[in-house]
Amino acid sequence: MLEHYLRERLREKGILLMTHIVLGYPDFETSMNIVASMVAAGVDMMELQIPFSEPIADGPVILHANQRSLAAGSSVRRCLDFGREAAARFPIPFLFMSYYNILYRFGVERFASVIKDSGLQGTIVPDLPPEEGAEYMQAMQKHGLNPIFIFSPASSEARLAYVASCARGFVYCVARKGVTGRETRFSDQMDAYLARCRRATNLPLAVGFGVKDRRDVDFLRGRADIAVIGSQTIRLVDEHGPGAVGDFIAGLR
Amino acid sequence: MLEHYLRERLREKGILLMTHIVLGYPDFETSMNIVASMVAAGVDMMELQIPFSEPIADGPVILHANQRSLAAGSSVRRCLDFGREAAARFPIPFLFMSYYNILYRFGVERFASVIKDSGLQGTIVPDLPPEEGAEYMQAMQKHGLNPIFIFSPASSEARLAYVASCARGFVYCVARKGVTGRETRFSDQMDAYLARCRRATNLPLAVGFGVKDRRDVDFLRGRADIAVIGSQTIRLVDEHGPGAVGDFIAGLR
Amino acid sequence: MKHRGYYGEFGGCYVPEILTSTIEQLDEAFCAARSDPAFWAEYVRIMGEYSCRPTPLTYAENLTRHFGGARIYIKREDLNHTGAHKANNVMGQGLLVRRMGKKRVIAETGAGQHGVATATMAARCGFSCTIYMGALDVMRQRPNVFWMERLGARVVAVNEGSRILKDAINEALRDWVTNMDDTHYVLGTACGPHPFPEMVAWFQSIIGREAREQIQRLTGSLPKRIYACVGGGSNACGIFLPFIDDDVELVGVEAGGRGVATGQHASRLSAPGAAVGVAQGYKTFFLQDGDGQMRETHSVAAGLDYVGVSPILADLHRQGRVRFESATDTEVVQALELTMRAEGLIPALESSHAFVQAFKEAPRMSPDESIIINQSGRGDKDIFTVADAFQDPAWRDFITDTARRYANA
Amino acid sequence: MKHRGYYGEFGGCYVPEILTSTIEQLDEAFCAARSDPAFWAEYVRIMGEYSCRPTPLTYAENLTRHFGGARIYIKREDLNHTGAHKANNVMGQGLLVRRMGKKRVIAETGAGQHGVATATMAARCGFSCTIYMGALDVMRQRPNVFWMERLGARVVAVNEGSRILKDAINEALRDWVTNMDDTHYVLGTACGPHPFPEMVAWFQSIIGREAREQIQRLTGSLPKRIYACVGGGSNACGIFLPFIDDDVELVGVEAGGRGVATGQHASRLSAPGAAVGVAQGYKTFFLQDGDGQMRETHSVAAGLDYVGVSPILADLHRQGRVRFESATDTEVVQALELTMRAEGLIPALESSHAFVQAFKEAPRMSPDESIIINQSGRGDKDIFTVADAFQDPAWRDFITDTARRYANA
Ligand SMILES: Cc1ncc(COP(=O)(O)O)c(C=O)c1O
Ligand SMILES: Cc1ncc(COP(=O)(O)O)c(C=O)c1O
Repeated sequence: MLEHYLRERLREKGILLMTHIVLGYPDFETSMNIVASMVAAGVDMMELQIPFSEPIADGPVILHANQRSLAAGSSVRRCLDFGREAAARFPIPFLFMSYYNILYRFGVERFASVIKDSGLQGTIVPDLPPEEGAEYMQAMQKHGLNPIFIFSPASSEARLAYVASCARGFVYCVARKGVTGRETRFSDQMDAYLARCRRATNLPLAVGFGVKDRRDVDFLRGRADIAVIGSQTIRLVDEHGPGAVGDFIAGLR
Repeated sequence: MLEHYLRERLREKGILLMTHIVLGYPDFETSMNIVASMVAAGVDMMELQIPFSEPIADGPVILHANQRSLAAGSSVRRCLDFGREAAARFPIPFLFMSYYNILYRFGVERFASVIKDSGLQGTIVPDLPPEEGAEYMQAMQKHGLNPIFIFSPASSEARLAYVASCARGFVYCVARKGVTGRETRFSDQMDAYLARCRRATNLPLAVGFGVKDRRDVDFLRGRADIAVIGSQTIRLVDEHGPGAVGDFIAGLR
Repeated sequence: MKHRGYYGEFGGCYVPEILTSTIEQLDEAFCAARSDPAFWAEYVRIMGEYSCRPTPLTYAENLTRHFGGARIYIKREDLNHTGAHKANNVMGQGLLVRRMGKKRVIAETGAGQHGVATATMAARCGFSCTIYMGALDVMRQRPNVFWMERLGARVVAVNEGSRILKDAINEALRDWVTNMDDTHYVLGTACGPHPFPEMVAWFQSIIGREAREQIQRLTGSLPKRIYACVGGGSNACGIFLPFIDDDVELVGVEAGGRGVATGQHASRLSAPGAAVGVAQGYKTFFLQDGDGQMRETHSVAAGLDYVGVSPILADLHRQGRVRFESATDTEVVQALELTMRAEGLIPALESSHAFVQAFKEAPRMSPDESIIINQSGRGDKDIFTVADAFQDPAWRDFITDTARRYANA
Repeated sequence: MKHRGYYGEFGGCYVPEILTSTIEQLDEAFCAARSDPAFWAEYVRIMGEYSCRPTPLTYAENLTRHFGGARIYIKREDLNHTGAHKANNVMGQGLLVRRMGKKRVIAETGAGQHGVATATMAARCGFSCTIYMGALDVMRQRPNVFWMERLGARVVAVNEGSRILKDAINEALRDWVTNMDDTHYVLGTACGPHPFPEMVAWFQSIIGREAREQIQRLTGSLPKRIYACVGGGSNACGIFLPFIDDDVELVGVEAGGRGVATGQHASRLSAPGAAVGVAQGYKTFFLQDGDGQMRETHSVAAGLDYVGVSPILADLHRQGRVRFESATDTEVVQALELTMRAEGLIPALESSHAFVQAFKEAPRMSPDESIIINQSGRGDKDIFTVADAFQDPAWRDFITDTARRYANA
């Protein structure tokens, strides 16, 4: 079980790292190399984004990666195969991340069944609030998968409690308003927010949106359980090639 | 008296010729040469047009002559001087033709006084119907000048009678609708119109608008008293120079 | 014709003899229509069902706050079908044309608004239509030319004279004297020979009649002042005349162009350059030289770029009943900019002249007083002129790219 | 939120968690406004005083005669301030923004009409304003971009995705999730997450409420059919919904583009290419591939060039209550041409889609029956597109000369 795995790992490390890549960007072979480097550098968990043409929650970096991957011809089928292969080759948990339409078109139940069968642990669907997710949650539950839900700084206590009641595995706390990839100020305000998150659930807390270097990770240590590195690794690959990823990850903690 | 002069001349010739020039087009010297050739060729009377910037009753040929004359700097004063010189040099009657604003700005009474003094016989003002012409008619009468009014094919019998009652010297019958310079069909219809004009007044009748060659003049012989040649001589000067005017006029009758 | 349309010493009917009977027929049709209450009712109905009359009187809350003086109300002639008050006159004359049984209409146009309105009326009424437009105006109001042609009108660019509004009027008159049997000349402003000034002012008086009722409903009283731009004078007559017997100050704003001192303007009543004269069929103040030749005029607004002015207004000027002011091109663009940003309204460059003067005076008035500005039209048509005035680089790039695309096509 | 805005299986509220409270606040403000009769009265008053509501219902006598069938009536949303029905929605949301105390608005726009309307509302209400517009639409609707900027809005050309309407919506959503505290997203059509479809349709229902009263007053009975073009579906919802319980056939017309067989179109309900999906915050029929990726769409009308469609209409489609048809680019230009010449009306290219289908059906109907076409906007904004469609040589010359003048300046 994902939650159990995370707690075990947390006992060894002060904070865990989850990284994010867009499948098929710049191509599937490179994607697999990046996964390999990340795992080798000690990443604890990975989000594999199945590209979507309308990624409303993503900022320019991930948005372009989505578009480039699609333009290069990546398909949902190819992404699922990639997930299966990654889960088979590497010893860390993998999650799919995508927008709801990808699951919906594929068939939500079928999607859950396929990823379970492929050895993945769950999914993050940023445009699917729990209210709209009855079918999704049922399918995830049936297949023993983790529907990762999201806390936001704008959520009321009641809302945090409601989202927490639907969450499994861990909760993804977005660090701030806005889309992925922009700067985040990890400050006192964040402290109060994370304390509210902590009060709302016993599940491990992942924090994402704008985490980009060791200082950010250090800030999160003790306040959250998982630091999520998204756009920053894509930028790194864009600028310095996939080879740079290993050192970067290794230096974060 | 103009009417008397015309009747005298008519006794000798079957039909009289009146020609029209735009003063200062292409320049005043040429204008005077054209007058000389016309008189030499036997023209019986001449209209000297003082150019105006808004000649609404004139078609393209005369319109452009107006504009070019003004552009070359001709003034009302210069035109009046020209009339004085022409009247002094040549033994035929001269009329000024212009639009009412020229007279109005100059002062109608003063205008009449000046042209009388210069030896001209009257004026044609195509945008001044008798209803608007009280001051004008009074000034003309005072100075023994002829206000030439206009009959049109659209005028009712009552209208012809009213216009006739204001007319002195002769009446100018426009041959058709439209502005100067376009083709006119001298046909049976014209016959009826001229007969109506004849019934409306005892004054000599001049016919203008579109008279351009001997055939047209022949048609008018017996039906009217004066054939008016306007745009056609300007065209001739434009195409063949002022020298061509004499032969053209001589060949009309 | 019982009377010849004099307003004091101004007006009259100075037309070539050939037009006499046509004008008489028009005058008769007009008089009959005016004395028939059913005609006005039919006119109001059509303006309600085809255009959107009554047009609103909009309270300009932000401008009022900005200037901190009089309460500013804007009469929204820009909302008329085809985008200006010109629609009123044109639909009214269209009804008369039907009564007279004619089948063809002609018109002059400066800003192109009257041309578009006439072409529209002709399409709707099934008349054939020719529009005369100075070649210079064809250039500066190209979008309107495009729509006139699409509406089925023939647009003739007039290359005579100064190639602007007055020259278009001359050409239209030349057409009319040729084709008056089946053709009506839809004159676009309260100028020209009688009965045009009276007739156009009558149709346009729908503006003032509405505004009078609206301002009383909204404020409980009459306005202190009313501002209207003055080209030929039709929108000004339209909003002024229904207030003529009231204690309301009426302010006409003419085109000050590059400044009246430069001579490049079209201010006939608010500046000393003009003199009484007779042209284009009527007597009024014209910008002319000592010989009586018409002068060149200039305005950023094609629709105000005219040498003459309504004889009705010339008379009201002489009586002191209407005050005349002028606004320069530069002031006009500034007033337009402010009005867009403050109220989300885009007055035509013509109309913006009225805004300039109102903006000068409003601050010195009391918040208890209200004023009305007549927004005679909308500024969409002016996009090429306004883009140039703002020196908009994106617009230039767009035009350049479009031209390149055409070149490669 | 009591309910999440489902119409049958369509609609919902699929937004990132960060927006949840913002949307809840909006929903509350909307519900409060809707249950407060004073709010609607205030809305109607503003639309009467700032725009020109009620807009007329014009009897198209010439088109009726031309087709010899049903009596054709045209609802004149083109006469709204800013030139389209978009003004209704925007002024309504502006009132809500005031209630919520926000100071900034953002919007997407396709044809630019919604952008101009929003920029106008923002100027009038004193909000700061950013408009997102696909880079392709920025090119084809340049005049509207120009006016948005002059009205004080920042226009952001979106170079993502297909660079059209849907991409502008994505960018607007990205802005919103960043700035929702002080910013309201003025969605321009009856799409997007709940409560937008319901709210936009409610504001736009002013069209149908007026039309229902007008047609009964003019003809004594209800129309047989009503035609509206369908981009996102707001003008269609606006005119259809007040007739939903009546025996009136409702016909939505989508963009057929180069023909639905070519794949280059935006027909989501009238052609088999679309499937149910979830994007841009709601569930409806989208033009998408088997994986759920949105397809490229095409229409000569920027405002119809959209992958999704109102969930309200998707449901009415499934119920069989509204019939959907499509019109090709070519048919649209022909219908536009005919309408200009016959009635002097210039429908927007979007609106012309509704005319196409009405023209196909009117001849087969009886003169006892009447139909209403919703003329959602005016075509002035389309001058560059229409000039190209007509291959107008004078327009090309004019653009080329203007470009040359810019080059030499
Ligand atoms: C919008 C607008 N306002 C004003 C005018 C000036 O005409 P008038 O003085 O007759 O109202 C025009 C003329 O074209 C116009 O288009
Ligand atoms: C004039 C006009 N009509 C129709 C539409 C399509 O939108 P909707 O389907 O929401 O009415 C637009 C969109 O921009 C438009 O500008």
